[in-house]
Amino acid sequence: MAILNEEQEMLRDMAREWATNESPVAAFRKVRNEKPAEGYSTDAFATMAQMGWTGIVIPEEFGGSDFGWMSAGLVVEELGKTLTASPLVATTLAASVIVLGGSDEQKSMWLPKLASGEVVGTLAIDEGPRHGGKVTATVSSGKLTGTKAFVHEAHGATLFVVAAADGLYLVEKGEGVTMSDRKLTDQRSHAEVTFDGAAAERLADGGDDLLDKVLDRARILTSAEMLGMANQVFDVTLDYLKQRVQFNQVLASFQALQHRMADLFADLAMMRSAVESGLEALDGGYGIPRAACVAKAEANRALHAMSREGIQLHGGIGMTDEYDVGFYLKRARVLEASWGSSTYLKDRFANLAGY
Amino acid sequence: MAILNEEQEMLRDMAREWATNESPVAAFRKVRNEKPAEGYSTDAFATMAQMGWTGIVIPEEFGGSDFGWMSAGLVVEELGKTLTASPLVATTLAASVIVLGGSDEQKSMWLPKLASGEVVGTLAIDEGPRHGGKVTATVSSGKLTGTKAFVHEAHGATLFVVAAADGLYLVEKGEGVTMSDRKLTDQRSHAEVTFDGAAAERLADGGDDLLDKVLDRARILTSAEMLGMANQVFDVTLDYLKQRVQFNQVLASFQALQHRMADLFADLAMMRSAVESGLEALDGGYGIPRAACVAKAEANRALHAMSREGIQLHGGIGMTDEYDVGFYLKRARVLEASWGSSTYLKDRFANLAGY
Amino acid sequence: MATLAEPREATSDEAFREEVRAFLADHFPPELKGKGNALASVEGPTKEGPAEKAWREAMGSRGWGTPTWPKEYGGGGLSKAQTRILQEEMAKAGAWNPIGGMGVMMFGPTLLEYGSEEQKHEHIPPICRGEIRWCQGYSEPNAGSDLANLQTFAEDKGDHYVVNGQKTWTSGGQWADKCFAIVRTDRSDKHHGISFMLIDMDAPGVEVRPIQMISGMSPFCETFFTDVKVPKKNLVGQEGQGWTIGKRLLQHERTNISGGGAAARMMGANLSDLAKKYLELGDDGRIADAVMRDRIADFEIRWQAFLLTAKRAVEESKAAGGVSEISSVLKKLGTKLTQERSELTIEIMGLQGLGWEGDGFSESELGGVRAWLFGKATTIYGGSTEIQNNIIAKRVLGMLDHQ
Amino acid sequence: MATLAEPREATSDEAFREEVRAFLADHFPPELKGKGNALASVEGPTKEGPAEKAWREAMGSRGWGTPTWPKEYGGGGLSKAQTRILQEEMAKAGAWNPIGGMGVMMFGPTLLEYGSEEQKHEHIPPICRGEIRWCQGYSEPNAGSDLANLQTFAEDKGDHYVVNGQKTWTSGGQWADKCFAIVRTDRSDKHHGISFMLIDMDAPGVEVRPIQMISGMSPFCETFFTDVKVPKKNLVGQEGQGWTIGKRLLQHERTNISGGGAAARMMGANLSDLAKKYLELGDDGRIADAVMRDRIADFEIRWQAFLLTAKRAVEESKAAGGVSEISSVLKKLGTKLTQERSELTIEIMGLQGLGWEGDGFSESELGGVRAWLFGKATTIYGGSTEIQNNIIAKRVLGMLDHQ
Repeated sequence: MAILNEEQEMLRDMAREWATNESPVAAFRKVRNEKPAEGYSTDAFATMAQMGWTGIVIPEEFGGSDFGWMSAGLVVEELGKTLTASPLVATTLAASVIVLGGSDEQKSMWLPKLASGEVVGTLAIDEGPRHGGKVTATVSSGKLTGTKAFVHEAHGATLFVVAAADGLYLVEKGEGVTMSDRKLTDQRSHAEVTFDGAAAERLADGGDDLLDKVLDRARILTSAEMLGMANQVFDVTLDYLKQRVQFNQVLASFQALQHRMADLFADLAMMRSAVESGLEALDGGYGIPRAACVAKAEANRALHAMSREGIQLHGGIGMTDEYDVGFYLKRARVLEASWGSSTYLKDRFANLAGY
Repeated sequence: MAILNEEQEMLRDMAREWATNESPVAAFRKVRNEKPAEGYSTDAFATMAQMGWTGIVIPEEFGGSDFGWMSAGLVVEELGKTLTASPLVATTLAASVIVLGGSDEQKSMWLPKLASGEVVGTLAIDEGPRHGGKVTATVSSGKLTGTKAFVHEAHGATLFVVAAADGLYLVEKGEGVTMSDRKLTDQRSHAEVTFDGAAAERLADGGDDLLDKVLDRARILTSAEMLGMANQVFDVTLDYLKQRVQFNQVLASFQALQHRMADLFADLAMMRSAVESGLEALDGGYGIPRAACVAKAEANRALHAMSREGIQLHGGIGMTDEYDVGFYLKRARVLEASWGSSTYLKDRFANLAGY
Repeated sequence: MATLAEPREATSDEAFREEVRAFLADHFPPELKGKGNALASVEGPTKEGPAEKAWREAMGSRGWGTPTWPKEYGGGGLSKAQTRILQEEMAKAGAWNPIGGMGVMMFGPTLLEYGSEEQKHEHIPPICRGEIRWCQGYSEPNAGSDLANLQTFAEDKGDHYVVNGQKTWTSGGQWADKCFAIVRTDRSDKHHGISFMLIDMDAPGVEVRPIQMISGMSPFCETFFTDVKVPKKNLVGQEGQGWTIGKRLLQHERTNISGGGAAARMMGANLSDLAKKYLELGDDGRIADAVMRDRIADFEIRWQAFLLTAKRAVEESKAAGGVSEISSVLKKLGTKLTQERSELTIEIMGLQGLGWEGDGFSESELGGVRAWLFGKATTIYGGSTEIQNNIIAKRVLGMLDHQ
Repeated sequence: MATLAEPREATSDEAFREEVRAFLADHFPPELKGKGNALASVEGPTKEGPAEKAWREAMGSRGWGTPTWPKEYGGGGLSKAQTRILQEEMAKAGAWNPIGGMGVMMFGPTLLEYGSEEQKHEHIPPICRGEIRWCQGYSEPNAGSDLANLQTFAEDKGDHYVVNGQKTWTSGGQWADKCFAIVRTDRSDKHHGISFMLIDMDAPGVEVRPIQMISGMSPFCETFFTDVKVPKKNLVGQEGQGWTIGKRLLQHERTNISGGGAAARMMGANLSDLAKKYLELGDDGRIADAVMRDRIADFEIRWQAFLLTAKRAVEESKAAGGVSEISSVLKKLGTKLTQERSELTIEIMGLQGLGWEGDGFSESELGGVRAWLFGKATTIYGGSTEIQNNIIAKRVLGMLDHQ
């Protein structure tokens, strides 16, 4: 655990308390079963916005708290533990693009609404099922045309940050924007979004590498969610092993399982270091691209192993829908594939390191 | 274990008995310490030749027994168990090239001498430290020029099968052939061999893919040696775990170690299937290229893991020169790198399978 | 690999081959070509149309769905060579075996070995004709991997038992006609107090509740027995012999789960073909992503080695007689590799490989996700991988626990 | 990674920085630039030339080889900030610390915590000056990972003990002046019967026999004690406290072995640089073998995550006070990764990376092979990985053994 300041500790404790009491996995299960149009509980999200979580990376002058990325990561990690369905990550990323690349007007226009939760934003970047393909969407005379695949939290979003061949654009939900559900195994909101001459405004002030900067942030913040998930599966599994009796002994007393848990514990230690270092890099403003690769690659690795072992160590009951552990497995694979598979990230890391 | 015929069973039992009684690891240790010029005990090799092992893949008309590759593999496997230092693999491979690609005169000239052990042959193919690089040696007017890296059993060989850009050639030790020691960690015979206008005779009857055919044989027969080694390390390690007491219990009773041994046992089962299937493919004459990739890739994988775990499970004493287990680790890495690393073999397998 | 795929022509028995061809021409409905459903035994009740029914009856009446079983109990009575011919000709015709399920894979072979003459005559023929579905009553809430801990009790009432207790993970329990179960007949002896008996699923007091799985399917049930009467003729073997018989049956189960059998059929398209469909190819037709290509080759090589191991196990057990203890190795390896394959598939397809329902996904993509999730169970049921490791270490390698 | 490599300038203490610069200019012989030998403690006795000797004495007289140790015992008495400045300036000048070995890494910190005033005044100053080599007398033939089983016995003879027994894996025993050992003083209590004492290696009755290792080196010894007299003043702490003191020392050892310390220095050239030297490069300067490139990146990402974990452990243990139990995690990870790196190196270099001696191999190639082999010990000594796993499972995770 990184050394936190008082403000950060308070924020984390608040998030932990809220997630535990108000948004346990049962809340996600309810969302899954009741299928609200947005893919999440709007009441819950409104509460999150009231607590200020939607404004953590937004400057104070635009209605945010500017607590920084470590703070955002702490909240996202806690919500990851209980699989809270919300567009917090998506809208935080959308806000960060405007912070980085928006004009003064764009900032004044959108950031206060994103900070207050009035507007929900999301990224619409990839055009295929694997991250990192070509961007072919085009803009002419302020009209954007193109199709974006598997847009996270598309159903609740009213503002899309869209990658076109010549840069990033803001597009509001409305005319020229249609979507088609893409229901994935994690049962969260995903859709293919088609822009057919939709009104688009360029984010011109972020430099040529604005897209890269946004993706680094997406990788790091996503890895924070994965960190929460992995730790939760570990804790739940450890508890289960300590309770479940087989051959007249608690499972936790079997050495083969002890050593596997020790391996996973070590994996999780590396994952935490990598993710926290990514968040620190964002706040410090140095070494971000490589830190983002390390954070997401380690998150992919550790959560992959942990979500698989979580099922295996729970045995048969872990395979039932009644138990929560399967939800983590399903969400894990969706996040692993988002913003860069491990292979993609290793390639990028090697490029950055010059080999 | 493949289903063997009576002849094969006798051969294997004979090899096992001889290796155990006449050529235990202590014999290799002696060779290592006394450093004979050839890199092996010529007396021991003479005995092996007398027992007919040098002629197993040579037709009867040329003085061999023509027992086939499965039989050759059985002997090599047994000798691998005790790390017997000998040029049996090298000379068998050299003989097989002549069987496949030699003219009638070349066969009559060399095969009887190779079968009797009078001549020791070896392959001189690669020109760099990693298998699969370019072959640049050239022949003009029957004189071969080029340098071959890390030639196995070079010190005892009097006949070299040399790859040149336009095919394979036979070169006798003598004028124009010089060598420079390349002492590797396995303490067996390896040398860089330089051919400087050495008299060379082309092996013209084997077809354009003669080199590929030879390399497939090299991969499969080498994997048989590795099979013997891996099984021996497994057996020795299992025995050790059953004896060694820690915390008042034999190590074999610790579940974490039990499960690791079960994993290794399964690895070894796959390795055996792959290696035996390679030998069967050679005898059957079908599907050889892919079978060779599978055999060597599985041998690389399983022996790599087994040789590492052998040391770890022996604990401190496994690290001492006095114990044999370290010898297997050293030889393992040399064989893994010979005739194709796993990465090379996977690439080849994918090429053969058309993807 | 040629050593596996190369068809070997039988040199004799051409007459039998002709017979098979004629039979297939007469009875196999061409519209059923390639439509065999390997998942039928777990996915749900067989939905038979008239063509399927006719085909099942034709095969059943010959006993060719269980080709090597004795003719006197309704099996085919074929030799190994004839069975191979039958399979070859069926493959050529695109025909599939309509007779399957746990009766064929597990219960039948066990009953043939341990059952009385009466029992064999009563139960084997309907299995051979594919008329009766069996389910397995083994696991209990506190006796999963640790079967010897089972609590379901059968009280001796003279000419019958009265069974009380709860089973779980009853595969296809909601569609089964009968259940082969291990139950406790003596509480004083953990292993020798267990008996193997056959219970009608429609007997009064049997209640079945499907369990929803993470894959969204409900192939298993909880099964409750409340004062269920089981006639004594339904005891297989002797009282107290249930542990021995039950373990024997598990060896058959293991061999089937390992992947040499059902798993291989469930795997669908070849992994490299799938990759060529979903990934970019270079000008030379190779998969452009060299790292993914390497991982696919890595998998395919190990899968090859596994299939060779399964083949070797069959040959060796034939030589040694009966199912060998290598079944634990096969189960462990086959399930692990099948799971790896599913994970690789998802990685190859990206988010397209994680579709749950609705638009934008093909049937095979949606099926792949379910198979991936369902496959996580294969290392748990039929004796978990941990249990197989214990068996290998203790029984095969002689590594004994703390004394 | 910037978070690790970014030098942070101290904003104060410029005067101290000047002092260091002046000292280095005056005392560090330029011909020794970059010649520090991290393997000295295991490879053999320090072969000191006059320049090395002068440099050691200069550092030793300031106490800067042990910069944070108290000044009254000969340490540098520097603050953390000053220590960082010292290290920065030494790095700039290519200077290295000539004072090291087990006295600095393990014994010194332990004695500073548990020793009496007399003991500290006697033993710490020669360590600070690099005059005395210490070795570790812990393992015995039947007490390796299971240290509590040790048999070497110290009999109380009033003002001294008489020690009999055998130690093994005594690192550098053949070159050491003194040995810190755990010995049994009471046979009736496994853990509380152990004491921690200091033994002169030239005392009568001490015999040392080097053990040849698979790497060809002999950095360890068997050490035999036959009626060796040890004065009572050489008992550290109380009789029976040896287990506590000895375990504390192991925490220091673990932190050092884990790779955050010595291992990182032993690793030599950056792995990707090595690969660029030995492997073919594409026109774009990238490693042409995409699979190997992927594996190198895979390793480097994990190594990065490990270094970040080591850094985090330091910060957290600072916050919590003292060495934390995460030392087991670091030891386990660091040694594993260092071994993986060696294996990758060999694969990158092919047979050129497996040279044993003689022509055709550079010194660094030959050194790499020895380091690969020697490195196999790191998961065994200092508490094997298996022992670390036990510690993590039981002490950190609370997974208790069968009760």
